[in-house]
Amino acid sequence: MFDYHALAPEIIIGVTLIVALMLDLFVPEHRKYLVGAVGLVGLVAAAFPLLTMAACDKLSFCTEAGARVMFDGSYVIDDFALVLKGLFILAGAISLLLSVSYVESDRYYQGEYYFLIVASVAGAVVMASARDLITLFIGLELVSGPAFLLAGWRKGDVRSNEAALKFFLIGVLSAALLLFGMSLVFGMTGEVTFEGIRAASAGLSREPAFILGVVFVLVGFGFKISAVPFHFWAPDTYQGAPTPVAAYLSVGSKAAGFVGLLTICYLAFGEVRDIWGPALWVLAALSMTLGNLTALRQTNIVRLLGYSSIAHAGFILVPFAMAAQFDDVALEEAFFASVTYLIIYAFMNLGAFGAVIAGSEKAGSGELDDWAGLSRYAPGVSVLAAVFFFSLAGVPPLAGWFAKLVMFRAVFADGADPWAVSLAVIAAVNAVIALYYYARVVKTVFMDAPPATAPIEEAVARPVAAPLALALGLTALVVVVAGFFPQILAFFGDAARALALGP
Amino acid sequence: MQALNTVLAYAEEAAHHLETDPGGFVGVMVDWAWLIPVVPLVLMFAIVFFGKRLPLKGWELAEGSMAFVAIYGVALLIANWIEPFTVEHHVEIARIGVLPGLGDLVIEWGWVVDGLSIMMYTVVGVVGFFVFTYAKGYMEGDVRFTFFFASFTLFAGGMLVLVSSANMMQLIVGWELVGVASYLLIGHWWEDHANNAAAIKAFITNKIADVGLFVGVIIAGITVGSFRFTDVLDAVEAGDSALARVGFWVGLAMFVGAMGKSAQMPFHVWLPDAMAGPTPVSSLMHAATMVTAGVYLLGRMFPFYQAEGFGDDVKLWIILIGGFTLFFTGLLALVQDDIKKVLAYSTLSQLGYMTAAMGAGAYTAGLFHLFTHAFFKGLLFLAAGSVIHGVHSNNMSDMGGLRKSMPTTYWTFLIGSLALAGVFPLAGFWSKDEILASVKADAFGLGSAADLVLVLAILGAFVTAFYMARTVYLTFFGEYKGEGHPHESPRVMTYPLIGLAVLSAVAGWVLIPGVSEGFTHWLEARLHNPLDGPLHFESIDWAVAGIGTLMALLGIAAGTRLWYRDAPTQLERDRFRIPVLYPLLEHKYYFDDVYMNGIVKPTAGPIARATNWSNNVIIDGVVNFFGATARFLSRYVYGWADQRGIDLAINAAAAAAGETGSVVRRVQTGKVQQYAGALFVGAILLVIGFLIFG
Amino acid sequence: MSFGDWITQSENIVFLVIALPMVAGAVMVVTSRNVVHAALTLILTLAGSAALFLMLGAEFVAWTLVLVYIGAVIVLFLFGIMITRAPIGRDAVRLDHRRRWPAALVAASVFAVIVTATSLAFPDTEIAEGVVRTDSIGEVLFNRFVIPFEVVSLVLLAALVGGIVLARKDPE
Amino acid sequence: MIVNQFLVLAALLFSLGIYGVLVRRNAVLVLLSVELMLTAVNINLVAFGSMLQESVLTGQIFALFVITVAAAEVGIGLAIVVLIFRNRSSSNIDELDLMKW
Amino acid sequence: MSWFETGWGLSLTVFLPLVGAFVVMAIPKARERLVKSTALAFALASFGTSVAVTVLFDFGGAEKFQMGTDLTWIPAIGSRFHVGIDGISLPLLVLSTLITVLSIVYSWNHWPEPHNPKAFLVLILLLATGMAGTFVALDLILFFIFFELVLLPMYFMIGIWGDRTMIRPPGFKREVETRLYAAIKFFLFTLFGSAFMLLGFLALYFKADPHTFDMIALAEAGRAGVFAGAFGGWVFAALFLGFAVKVPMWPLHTWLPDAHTAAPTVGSVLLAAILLKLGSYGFIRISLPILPEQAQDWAPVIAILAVVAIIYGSLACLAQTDMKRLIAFSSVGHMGFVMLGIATLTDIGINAAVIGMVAHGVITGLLFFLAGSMQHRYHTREIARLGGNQKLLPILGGILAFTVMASLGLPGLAGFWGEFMALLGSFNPLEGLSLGLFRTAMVIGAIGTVLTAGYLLWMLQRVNLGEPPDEWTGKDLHDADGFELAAWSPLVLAILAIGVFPRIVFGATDDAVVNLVKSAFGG
Repeated sequence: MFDYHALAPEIIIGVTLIVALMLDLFVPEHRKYLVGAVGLVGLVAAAFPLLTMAACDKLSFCTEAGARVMFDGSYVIDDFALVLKGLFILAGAISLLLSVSYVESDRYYQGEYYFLIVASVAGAVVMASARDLITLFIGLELVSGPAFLLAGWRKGDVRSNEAALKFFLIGVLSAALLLFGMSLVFGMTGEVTFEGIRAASAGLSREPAFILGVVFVLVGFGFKISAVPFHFWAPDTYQGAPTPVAAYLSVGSKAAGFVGLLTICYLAFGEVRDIWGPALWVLAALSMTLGNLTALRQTNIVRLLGYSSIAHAGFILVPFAMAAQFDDVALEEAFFASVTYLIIYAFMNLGAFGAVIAGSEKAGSGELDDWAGLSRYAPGVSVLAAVFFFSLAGVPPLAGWFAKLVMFRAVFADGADPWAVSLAVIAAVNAVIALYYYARVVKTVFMDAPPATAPIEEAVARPVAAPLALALGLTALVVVVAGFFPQILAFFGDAARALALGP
Repeated sequence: MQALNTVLAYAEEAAHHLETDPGGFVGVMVDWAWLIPVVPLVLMFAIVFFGKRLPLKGWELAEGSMAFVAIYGVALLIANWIEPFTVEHHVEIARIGVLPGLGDLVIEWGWVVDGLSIMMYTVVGVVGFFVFTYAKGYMEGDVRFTFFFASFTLFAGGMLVLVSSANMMQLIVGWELVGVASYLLIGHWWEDHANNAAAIKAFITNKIADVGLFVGVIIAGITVGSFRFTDVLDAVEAGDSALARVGFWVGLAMFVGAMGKSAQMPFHVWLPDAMAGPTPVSSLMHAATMVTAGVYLLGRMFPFYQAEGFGDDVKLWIILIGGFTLFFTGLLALVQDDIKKVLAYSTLSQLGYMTAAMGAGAYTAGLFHLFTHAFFKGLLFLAAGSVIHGVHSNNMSDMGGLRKSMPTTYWTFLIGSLALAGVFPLAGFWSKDEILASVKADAFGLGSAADLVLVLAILGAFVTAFYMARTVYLTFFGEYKGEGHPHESPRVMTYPLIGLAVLSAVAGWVLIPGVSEGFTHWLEARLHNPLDGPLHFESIDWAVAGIGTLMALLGIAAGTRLWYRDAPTQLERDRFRIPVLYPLLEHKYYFDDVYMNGIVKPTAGPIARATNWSNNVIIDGVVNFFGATARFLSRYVYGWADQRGIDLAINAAAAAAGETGSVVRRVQTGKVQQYAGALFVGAILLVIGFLIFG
Repeated sequence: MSFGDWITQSENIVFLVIALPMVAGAVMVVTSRNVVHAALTLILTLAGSAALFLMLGAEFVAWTLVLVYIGAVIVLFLFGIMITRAPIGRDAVRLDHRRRWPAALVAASVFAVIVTATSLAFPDTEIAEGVVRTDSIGEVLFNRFVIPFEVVSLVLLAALVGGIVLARKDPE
Repeated sequence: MIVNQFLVLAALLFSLGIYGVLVRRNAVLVLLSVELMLTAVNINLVAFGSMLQESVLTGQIFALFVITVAAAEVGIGLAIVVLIFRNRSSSNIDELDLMKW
Repeated sequence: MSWFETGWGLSLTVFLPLVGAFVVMAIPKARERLVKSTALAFALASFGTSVAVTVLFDFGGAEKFQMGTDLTWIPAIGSRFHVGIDGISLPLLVLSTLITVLSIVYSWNHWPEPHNPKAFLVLILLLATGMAGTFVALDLILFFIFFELVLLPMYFMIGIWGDRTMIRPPGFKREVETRLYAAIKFFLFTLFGSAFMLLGFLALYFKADPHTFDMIALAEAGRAGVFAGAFGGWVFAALFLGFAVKVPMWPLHTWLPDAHTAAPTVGSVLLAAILLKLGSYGFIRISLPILPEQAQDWAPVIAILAVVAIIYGSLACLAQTDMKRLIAFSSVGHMGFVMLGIATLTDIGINAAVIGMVAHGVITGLLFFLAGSMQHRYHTREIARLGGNQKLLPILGGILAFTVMASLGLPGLAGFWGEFMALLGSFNPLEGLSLGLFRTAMVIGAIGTVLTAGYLLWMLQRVNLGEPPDEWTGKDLHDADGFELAAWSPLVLAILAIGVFPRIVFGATDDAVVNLVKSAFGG
């Protein structure tokens, strides 16, 4: 009954974890990067089964093509799952690349560090296929648990501890809310599988207890994707945690949250869109506006990216928000939009964090003022930073514009009713506000004179570490090329869209 | 290669032939008449680019172009005299859209060869030729000798474009080209900002009037569906109702344009200032040719103004404005000390004559005066320039007694003055007489207005003679009052004087009613529906001629009475001090005294000064006021509306966003338990929201 | 059904007997001025819930609860308390915030909302008796829920590894 | 024996937990309150399970998973608390506001 | 040459500069000469292809889109790589490629601080692609991309090489460098507008059946009345916001003076010559054909704003003390004439708009070149401090005078046709539009020409004429050098050629415009 081909990625990653842990015991301190390498190899290896499954109908050894349903439908590998697993693995891999030079620069428990990152990725990979509440919840915990710990990884730094505690407490509380909500949903429908819930939930959309359950579930994920007002932990945590971890949180773990939200909303709660639609409308509007406005006055770049990621969560939520009114076609559009946005966002945000890591190494600080005139002594990093920041701002011809476009497109997908238009206008205004603070960073880097204290000699002397450079190059390439040929990313969103209407 | 084909191969020449189409050599000349404006324009560029390298600094090119025009013009003149003809050519330049019901709107280059245009070719060519020759000497050693002739040639080209144009668009092109040339030449000595101010004043004043021209052309063109004069006039002839509906506005607007170029009140203020330019410029542009463009336009559109129900309501305006201009500006000439200013005001007054004639329906007379005036006024300016050249001053108070030291200049100037004053048998006599006669005849039946203008015109004749006499005496008689030793100008300057003097003498004979009427014939050939009522006269109207001559003689006499004395007291006498006249009055007729105190003094004194004052204060004041207002307005608009208003709003919005940002930030207290509280509160609020609104 | 009918059912009396101490314990946990007491009274609540599970026939869950929590977690807590030298005095000031009322308000409103919702949904839905046999739990757990089961093991492993790293004292 | 009585009990515990989380300053106490909330969830799950007979197993297994995860959370949480205490020699979470705004 | 006429010609014209940008990036900074010549080579190649396109263009059928292609681009959202040119876009395309070449030629040895030619040229080339692309795009999304592509390079150009004097903008607490303020202001304004423009595009896409971004198909739908009613009104408003900011129309113009003043010479030239045209071109190419009904509703508004811009711009110019800023404000007025022409919705008016765009591009571009060169020599733009330029730098002064004459709409030079025909068109606008309003607009516009002449001649007098102030006497101010003349003479020639023989532009536009108006408004 086991379809090992389907489970191959999870199994490979699991094995990788064990191997990494074992290896960590034997490699000397200055070779710890080997553990990371193992993790990287494992992740890459785990990506291959995805490809074979995707191309199954063209492969000889491959038996059953199409979606693979297991355990009474509680675990499914369909195109959506494939795409998202791929995304998670990629995000994890890039996060590893970002980490190497960072964790080597100070006394870290490198082996365990890599181990935890890969473990968290494993959780996300599981979530992509989870089709019942329990699996989803456990996957979520596997994503979060290691993340809690990683946030505090800079043990000596009080900020890091604080980041960890805040992240942990809010995480646990939202988990409790999520569970309570799940329990209510379970009680109302008597089902834990999404199919079952969907079937049983028709007509429950006016049932207070069910609404309560759904909303609590939404809140649980709202924490994960750091949507206002469940976002407070994010900036503090990003700022305090090791920057690569922050990168992983803002992409991997956030994406995991969105996967959970997508599946549970469109599959489990597909019949009660009029509950989560409006609720998410509110969250989207709040997240975009507050995220951007607060970002305006930030002086620490990582923290600024934290708020920007909150705003982006809002943008990704916009297509959800209109789902209540949508017919099937429009629903697919919305689903496609969210997934595509998620993919593009992953690349550009990882790139942005990479640029921040490299830039902070050059400028010796993550404070915006210390970055002044960075382009004078670190042109490459500066250009990359500009590319990623403007991509985040959604300025053509960088990939970000397409994300914004599909988002707006989804809003209008089913005619332009007042709610849709108003949300679109809010989003448009926010896009402009966002441009301001992204441009502010670029302005500081390119147009201001470097401070007297700038460590120019060291910066010029020390080149960017190879893995970091690799990660930056990769993401930058994708961001630029996808800017001109968005189809290369839109393709995946397209592949995933079928899930919108349930299995 | 469609590109080049379509863009360059436009050569569908639409030749629009009217009554007669000459064949043979004349025909060839007519078909190549487009060279007349083109040659000067091309040579202008040649002068700009290569002028400095040429032995004569580009003057030869300029002079050559004028010679070409003069010869071509005269040849056409003779041919047309022998056998009148009228030909138009049109070349399509561009199609700019479709007018519903009227077809494509086409922009064309066209040249018309008929009596009117030929007359203008001749005037521009001949007078131009003399002036250019003269200028060679006058401008010798000037800093921008070459550039001067470039601009001068540009002017000639523009003027010829204007007069040769078969459609209104091209007319506008020429119109503005001469405007720019005038701007450049008035401000030729731009190191002195006064000259620049004068230049700008001229340009802007004209530009304001051009608004009228533009509007008129636009309305006419759109309504008729074509910019050709012939089409517009055909429409008039056909009684096109659409055109008739806008007829008055078209006529008025175009007349406003004409008022600008021909410096009619109240647009005349620019012309006196324009004397800041070199004298040859004043001579050719601000006396002989450019300023007559307005009159020319009225002539071109004459049938429109004469036709019932189209422009005929405008005639009243035209004749009245002409009448007032001719009289009051004439008075102004009496009190000028700057010799060029005198001539300038005289020009204004003569232009008033032409305009009034046009308003009175005296088509031939007006254009005839244009023709003769070109010669003698050109001559007068050149002669004045020669004087200035010798004396190094414009002021008559620095002159006097020059008739011995500058004989040629003196004699030519005298001839010019007499011609201007309208003394038999010089040119001015015939044309002015023609005008008086036609105004008296009142072909349009304007009644009392015509009578009023007739009176003004007759008084004007007196005033003209009066101030010319004054000028001659103050300049050439009495004692020399300036420094240095005045000397006659070189030949290159005196020969043109002589040439023009001859023309000033004989030019009038081309139209002697009952004797030689060639002039009338060329011009009438072009008119579609010859006027009912006398356009020209079989015989001289002796009454009018008599009165006119009498007035002229009176004026001269009065002038002689006052200023013919070679005494050092000449200047005082210029202030009309009685004592000098007193003995005369005592010894002779006492009514002289009455005459003086009653007429001359008030006329030449207070009234003129009042007019002068009103001119300088009120009208200039108005002009300056508008300038100042615009400046003030602009400062306000820019300073407040733009820099404060709009920007402030924008920046305020931005700042507001920032402020909100820094307020919103405060929510992020850093206290984890408050975050937790937000978590729960948010959740509960969502649920409650549903329980309430759901 | 009315409260009268409800209270007359024997098992409900048992329920009350179990539930009231639970609540009392819970109140102690969040109000006690003594950290250790708080930790110990939590045991009371947990034990009560275990008893309720037994009433509901969820034997395996009940005993797991007892083992895992009372056996392990609470001990862990006590260790934590010792390590962090949490104040074991009797001064609430340093244990609680001054602003209790907003918190109470939030908690109360959550309670109100939940209770209204559930009461509307299940006015008087009976719970049927019946005991679940452990082997059937095992069967389902290792067939249908094997993936979460494996994954949760990873969670524990990660928590273990990471927890050690963070909690251990670094050699200077 | 009706399901709602369990639900009400659970709600009560849950709310008390929330209260504790919000008012307690000591990190360990906050964790204890979290445990209360999770217990409430368990009661819910089991009660629902036995309410709808056919999926009684699902409910209980869910509860089992929750218990396990709760244990893991406690481990993580205490580790972090210990870490913080070691750096600041205090485990009062309201003193942690280095990062804000 | 069939491959050339089936899309390759246009694609090369558009993307050669982009390729050039990447090539230049690859060249090490040190090899400055190579960098320059490479950039110039690519720009010239692009210009050459555009000329070839012109030669192969079928002017007989100028109303049809030619040389185009229609390829799959983003199937996921139904957007295609659909390009083509007709008589309206052709002149603008050629203009944009030409200006690019001239900018590079001019920059050859005029480098604003900080030097760094490599980066500067890369930006110019990027701009070139954006500008040319906008004029050939026939797919809304494609159009949007190119439309926005110009933002980043211009932002950096202004922000890095811009004017460093300190100013205190209204509502600001402290002083900022002009370049920084201007750069972000330009960026925000434009992005704000285009965000709403994008919303409009999407609304159109979903309203059309079948959904499409294709301009031609949408135009047919618009003719069929698919976008009638309030919906269309909102969409038009959104598009209006996007285009009006770019034009710029009063009162959305305030970014323009700052941007033009702050930008380095070449930046100002490109801004004035091409970037402003993107907006007005958008109106002609998108708003009018796709939303004819709403265009007629909005025409009076546009006309009023245009007239306000004409008068307002001129008055503002009279108050300027800064030469470059004066020229910048003159753009407001001139674009006002363009918009007035468009507002008439007649073929005459739109012809006027197109030639007005071309003429303004050539003339104002040249003016900014000159202003830049003068600043390069005098190190100031203060009109008060300048004077006697004609005497100090005869050639430069002469060209300046010539250009000023062209700019004030002298007949026989390029500027005249746009102005005069805009007035001509507004005498009888499309039937249904208020005659009174438009004829008043005509008169006011005509008065505007007077004001224009006023401030330009006044500027000329203060800058060019008179005796040079003492501070310049004795300074060795070298007159226009070879590169400058090389960059300017084509523009001078263009001004003359278009002025004397407007057929150069009308020959291409007329059929296209007539067809556009007929199909959109049945005019």
